[in-house]
Amino acid sequence: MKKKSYITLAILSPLVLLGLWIAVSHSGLVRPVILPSPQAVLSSLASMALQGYSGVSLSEHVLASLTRVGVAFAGGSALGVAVGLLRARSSAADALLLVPGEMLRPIPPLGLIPLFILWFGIGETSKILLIGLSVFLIMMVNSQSGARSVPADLLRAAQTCGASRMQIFRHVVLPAALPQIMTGLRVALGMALSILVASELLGGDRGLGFVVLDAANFFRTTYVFAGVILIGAIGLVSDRLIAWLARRIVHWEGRR
Amino acid sequence: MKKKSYITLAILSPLVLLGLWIAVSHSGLVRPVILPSPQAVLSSLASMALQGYSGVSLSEHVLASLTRVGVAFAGGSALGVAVGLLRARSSAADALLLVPGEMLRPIPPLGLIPLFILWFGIGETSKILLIGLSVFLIMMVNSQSGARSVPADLLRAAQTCGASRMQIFRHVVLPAALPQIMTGLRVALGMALSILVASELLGGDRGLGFVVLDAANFFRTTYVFAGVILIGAIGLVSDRLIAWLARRIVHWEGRR
Amino acid sequence: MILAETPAATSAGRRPQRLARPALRFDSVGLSYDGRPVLADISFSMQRGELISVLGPSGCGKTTMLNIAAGFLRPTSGVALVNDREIVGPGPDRGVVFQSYALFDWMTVAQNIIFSLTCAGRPEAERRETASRMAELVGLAGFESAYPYQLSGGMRQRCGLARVLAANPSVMLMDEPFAAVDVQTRETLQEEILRIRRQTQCSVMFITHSIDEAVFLSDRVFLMRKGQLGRFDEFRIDLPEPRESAENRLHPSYLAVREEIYRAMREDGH
Amino acid sequence: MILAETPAATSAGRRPQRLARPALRFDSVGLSYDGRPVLADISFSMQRGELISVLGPSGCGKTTMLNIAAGFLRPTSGVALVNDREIVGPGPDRGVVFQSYALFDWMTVAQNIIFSLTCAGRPEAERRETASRMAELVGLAGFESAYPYQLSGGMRQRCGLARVLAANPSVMLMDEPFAAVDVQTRETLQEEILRIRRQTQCSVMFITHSIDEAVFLSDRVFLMRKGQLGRFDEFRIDLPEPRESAENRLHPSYLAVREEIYRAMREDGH
Amino acid sequence: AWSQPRDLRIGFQTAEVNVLLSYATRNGLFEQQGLNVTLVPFPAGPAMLPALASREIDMGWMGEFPSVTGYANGIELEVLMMERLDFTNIRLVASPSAGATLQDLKGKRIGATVGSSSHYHLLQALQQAGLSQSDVTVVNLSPANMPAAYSAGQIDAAMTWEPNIGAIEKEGGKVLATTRSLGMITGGVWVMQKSLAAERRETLLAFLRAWRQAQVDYAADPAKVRAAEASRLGMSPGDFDALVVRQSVSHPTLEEQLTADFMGEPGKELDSRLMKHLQGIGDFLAGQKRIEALPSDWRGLFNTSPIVEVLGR
Ligand SMILES: Nc1ncnc2c1ncn2[C@@H]1O[C@H](COP(=O)(O)OP(=O)(O)OP(=O)(O)O)[C@@H](O)[C@H]1O
Ligand SMILES: Nc1ncnc2c1ncn2[C@@H]1O[C@H](COP(=O)(O)OP(=O)(O)OP(=O)(O)O)[C@@H](O)[C@H]1O
Ligand SMILES: NCCS(=O)(=O)O
Ligand SMILES: [Mg+2]
Ligand SMILES: [Mg+2]
Repeated sequence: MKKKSYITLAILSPLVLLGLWIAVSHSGLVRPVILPSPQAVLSSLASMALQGYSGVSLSEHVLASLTRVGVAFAGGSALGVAVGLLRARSSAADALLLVPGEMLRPIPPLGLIPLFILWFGIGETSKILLIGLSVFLIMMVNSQSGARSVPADLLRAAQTCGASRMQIFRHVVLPAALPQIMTGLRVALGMALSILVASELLGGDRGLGFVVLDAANFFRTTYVFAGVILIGAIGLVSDRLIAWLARRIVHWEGRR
Repeated sequence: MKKKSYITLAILSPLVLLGLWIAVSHSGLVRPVILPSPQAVLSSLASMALQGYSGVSLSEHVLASLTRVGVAFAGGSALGVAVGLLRARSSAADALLLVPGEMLRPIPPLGLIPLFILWFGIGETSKILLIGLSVFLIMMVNSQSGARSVPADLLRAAQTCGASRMQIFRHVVLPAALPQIMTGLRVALGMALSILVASELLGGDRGLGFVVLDAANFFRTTYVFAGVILIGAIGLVSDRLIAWLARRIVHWEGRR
Repeated sequence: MILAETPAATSAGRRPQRLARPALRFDSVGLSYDGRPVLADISFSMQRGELISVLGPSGCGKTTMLNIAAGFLRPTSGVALVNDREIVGPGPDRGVVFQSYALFDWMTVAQNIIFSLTCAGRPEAERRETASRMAELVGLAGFESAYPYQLSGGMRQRCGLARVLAANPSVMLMDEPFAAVDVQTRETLQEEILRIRRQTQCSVMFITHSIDEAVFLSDRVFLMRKGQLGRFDEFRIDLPEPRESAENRLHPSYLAVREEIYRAMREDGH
Repeated sequence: MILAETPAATSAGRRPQRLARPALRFDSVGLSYDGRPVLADISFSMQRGELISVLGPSGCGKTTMLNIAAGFLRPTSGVALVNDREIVGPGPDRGVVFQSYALFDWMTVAQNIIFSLTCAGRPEAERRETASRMAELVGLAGFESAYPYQLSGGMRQRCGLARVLAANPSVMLMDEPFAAVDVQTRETLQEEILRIRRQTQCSVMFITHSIDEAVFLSDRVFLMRKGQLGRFDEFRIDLPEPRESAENRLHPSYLAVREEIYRAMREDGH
Repeated sequence: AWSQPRDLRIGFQTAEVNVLLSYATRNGLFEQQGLNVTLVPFPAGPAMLPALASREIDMGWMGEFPSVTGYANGIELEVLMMERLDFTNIRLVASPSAGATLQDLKGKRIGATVGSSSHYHLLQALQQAGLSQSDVTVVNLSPANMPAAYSAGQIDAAMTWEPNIGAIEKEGGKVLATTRSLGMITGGVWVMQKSLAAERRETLLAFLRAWRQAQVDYAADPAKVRAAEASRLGMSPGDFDALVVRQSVSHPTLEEQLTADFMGEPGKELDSRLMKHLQGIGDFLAGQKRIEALPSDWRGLFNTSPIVEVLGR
């Protein structure tokens, strides 16, 4: 399929969904409280863009969320990759981290919120740690699996070239794990954004998560939709960015 | 490292953490409201095991949660793998699903709860769909990336053997994507369990998520811990099960 | 020694021809990787039942040419045809022995060998029979249930060969199929290929670095040259039937062509 | 033709010896994969500066033996030593040319070649100089910045060879290093290896399927047999220095040993 | 962690009606007292307890029900005052098809926020109607999720407070019970860290002075004071006035706090009506096994000394 028709289809598909949404909400089959019309959502979006929400401008909300997610994502993934690769190559490290790591993963962010409030307060620290923890855990699993798939011969080749443990990490294990790491980054980014709302349960008066929660509290469904769509759009753009980077960085993938 | 010393370390590490926990909570440095002692948590766990929680036996809580997660996990991952592989091999399918798929991923389960209530009610359907959706989205990304890493020569070999599109899926793309699919399953299972609590915000009076939420509402920190530890333990056991299966199924990984 | 000729000039093959149309035909084929040309203006045709070997220095474009015939690469210019239809992609009419083996790591040796039969939905009994016959043929008897990563390099290569022989396609494209195989096995398999070719009238394009192998096997040998974008010299070989008889290896005409090719190569070296 | 001998019996090599201790020694080495024995009771030693070729049918255990010498596999019984120290793992004292090439897909040809220099923290200038010298040597000049997946099979193999030559280890273990390379290049590289061996007094264990190659290169040839768990016959070769001179290929003693090995192989075939 | 001495972190509920708080913040009453106030939002009272326990907020506004939960669980908190008294703010609203009396609720699905005042109200209502908890299905929802659940027909009735209960009525729900009809009392209390009164008394007194000013302003010009909260809720003044009327709300003065109807005279707190009410909640919680044990000493729950000091008594 040509690039052009790919893009056409990719643009067409959300437009069709939008059309469906318009049709359904105008048919009168569904009450607006259940499914507000796209126009209503759009006008809430516009009003947010022009007048802000709850006294804070839209750009500030977006910026607050992006900062949180950005810091948590960067920190969480750097640490996750390091620990995951370490676990893959050192069975002592793997054994030590096995039970704490794997028990931590299924623990619900919502269940952690009270604890995070208790331990880290309700400021930025708590929010960033909550998001960062999820990112960390996902990246740990993905990097570890990625590192496990390194062909044995490549490790052997590196050893006969006199590579130290660190050099093997840096030059062999890390690049070989990159395809799975990039996948992990995409999953983790979606996760980070989706935990944003939960994290903004941890107090604060700005951020897209705050907007969604606050609007939900007042049953302002159009604003909930608007906030959710904004989060989705940020996700889409950043996902494409990572996917594009992945294709450039992991240029050798599938080329054999 | 020998298997035996691996197991020793793996058992030792949580014991050390437990020891630390006991030490900290006995040192008086941290107030019990912030970090209850392990003994207190254990006694809550015991009381749940013996008398149940909120009139429902512990086994019923566990069973309710396991059923939800089990159904959602099975359904979500089957669909996610199918769609992910399809997207990897058909650029038309990929283009169509790109925007809706990638916009859906970052959307917070918490933001979806009001909509799920409106659309699917507060019964099992809603809960299972909420968990299943997350599983589906993670599996879609992982399978798609996994399928993208199939060496070109293998696809070519299959085509010259006269394999149909479906046969290529079944015999080449799926197995080649299995390492990343298995990683995805591990991440998705953690995710499914961690969304359990959010899903049980959708009403209901049983399930471990319900226990955690209810206990948090009455500030019964020891029960929150007990519930969270149970979820973590379920996660640990099922993760090890998947990892063990993965090693048996993907026996060829890293063998070259 | 004749320079690459037009398809028409080649069409009078040595072997009795069943069909006038060639099994494989390249018509002014050119190919570039990211703008860097590797092949330019390549034309030839291969008759049904013919076996052509391609010799040439490493990196001169042999695999690239075979990939075009297999339908893995589309020519940047010109056209490639199989049985007079333009090649638009891979198909079961053309079996390929890959230079990289391209075995399915998740299938046993037997499953790899009979993959084309599985795809065609052949009955279990036939598949089992073919698997053991082919494993026997390539010397993998006893390894039917081993996985590729449990095989030595040469065993892997023979597994890839057996997979193509089992599919029994009308055109076989073999990329250095015996590179990792010992002399003894190699000779046996060479004879096997000639026997199969005689029985099934399949056409074979065979890439090798061994002049002996090329001369023993082929009706024609293409000798590619370094940095000539795939231009090749052509050598015809006429040896008595049955071609697979070991005596042919000492036949004067065998020795003469071998010498001729060897000299042409040397010449090229300077 | 002598059966596998004790280390002591081998110690009187043809080449003047600098050190009494052998570069590589196997002492009753045995190896099983999942309980299936592949090698049993293998003993030999290789002197410093010696070049030993290993011939044998596909699947007889050549790569396995080399993997033990490289430290990739631990023997199930017996002991393998390099410079009189037990081999417990891979090390930069032993360079390996892999049958599977084992190139790093994410590094350019130049980066692959100089990987050992990068690891040793050699200065940029030296790395650059080595990269282009080695690329030139193996015929990859102009491809320094290509990635492995942009190379032909033979080019990949030569890249793997260059990586080991650049590391300049005291023991080189080469697993069919010229299998995918054309005759011309092959001969050049054979001569190159002999030259390097003379200059650096490195020891080489060389696996090949070509009797000619084995005889031209080696001080001794080990001929493994099918189903004998790695037992081998040994052939000594004495050819005038400089070994790399092309005339040796026509030397009577070369032709004699070649014939002898060929006959031993045939014998084995029946 | 204390920051500047005049910093004050106040927890409030987003899905509640905070007339005086919104007015005081938006009109600079706290600044006038030299305070630097940070408002920290929470969906309902129970979620505020961890923040109090970890001293992440200095004080918070919540229903009296979760304040007892917190005190009984050993959080070092004190009730500063009963900020608000409302008799019809919390209402049980059912869809017309679900029936007209409490008894009709048998077998129905009722939304409530577990751990909050509405949960307590619901259980009391069932008891009065002669129903047991197992006769109905209690659906735990945050107030904000209730109108959605009701609209979608997922619950037959809801017990919660303004503004969400009003939204359900707008969807056609009919009132079956209120605080008043159940013969209960409820409202909002200001709870605070014990250390606030003990260690940062000036800050606390400044807060009380600002609060007093807000009460005075409200009596003088209700429309002006209400404007701030109406705008936070995105409601017109008219709609908001109607909402306040539906609440039947009053804001006891600081003087009234020191009467037996509220916190009691200093020294006689244990005999006050509010204390008895809270102890009743404690008994209820213990009976429901929601707390392990009753507080051994209720005296620590009230601290009337700051009000005494502000009033200059
Ligand atoms: N990882 C493995 N697991 C199990 N069996 C193996 C493994 N690797 C090799 N073998 C078996 O060991 C035997 C010897 O293999 P090896 O690779 O040493 O042969 P070789 O002499 O190098 O052959 P070739 O010339 O084909 O490369 C073969 O029978 C092979 O099936
Ligand atoms: N995927 C690719 N991208 C870019 N260049 C490529 C690619 N594949 C091959 N080439 C280049 O094309 C040329 C011919 O490669 P090809 O594989 O056809 O050689 P070959 O004749 O088969 O060599 P060999 O005998 O070593 O297998 C080489 O110079 C190689 O670098
Ligand atoms: N309206 C009071 C709400 S709560 O503090 O009891 O949750
Ligand atoms: Mg090639
Ligand atoms: Mg081998």
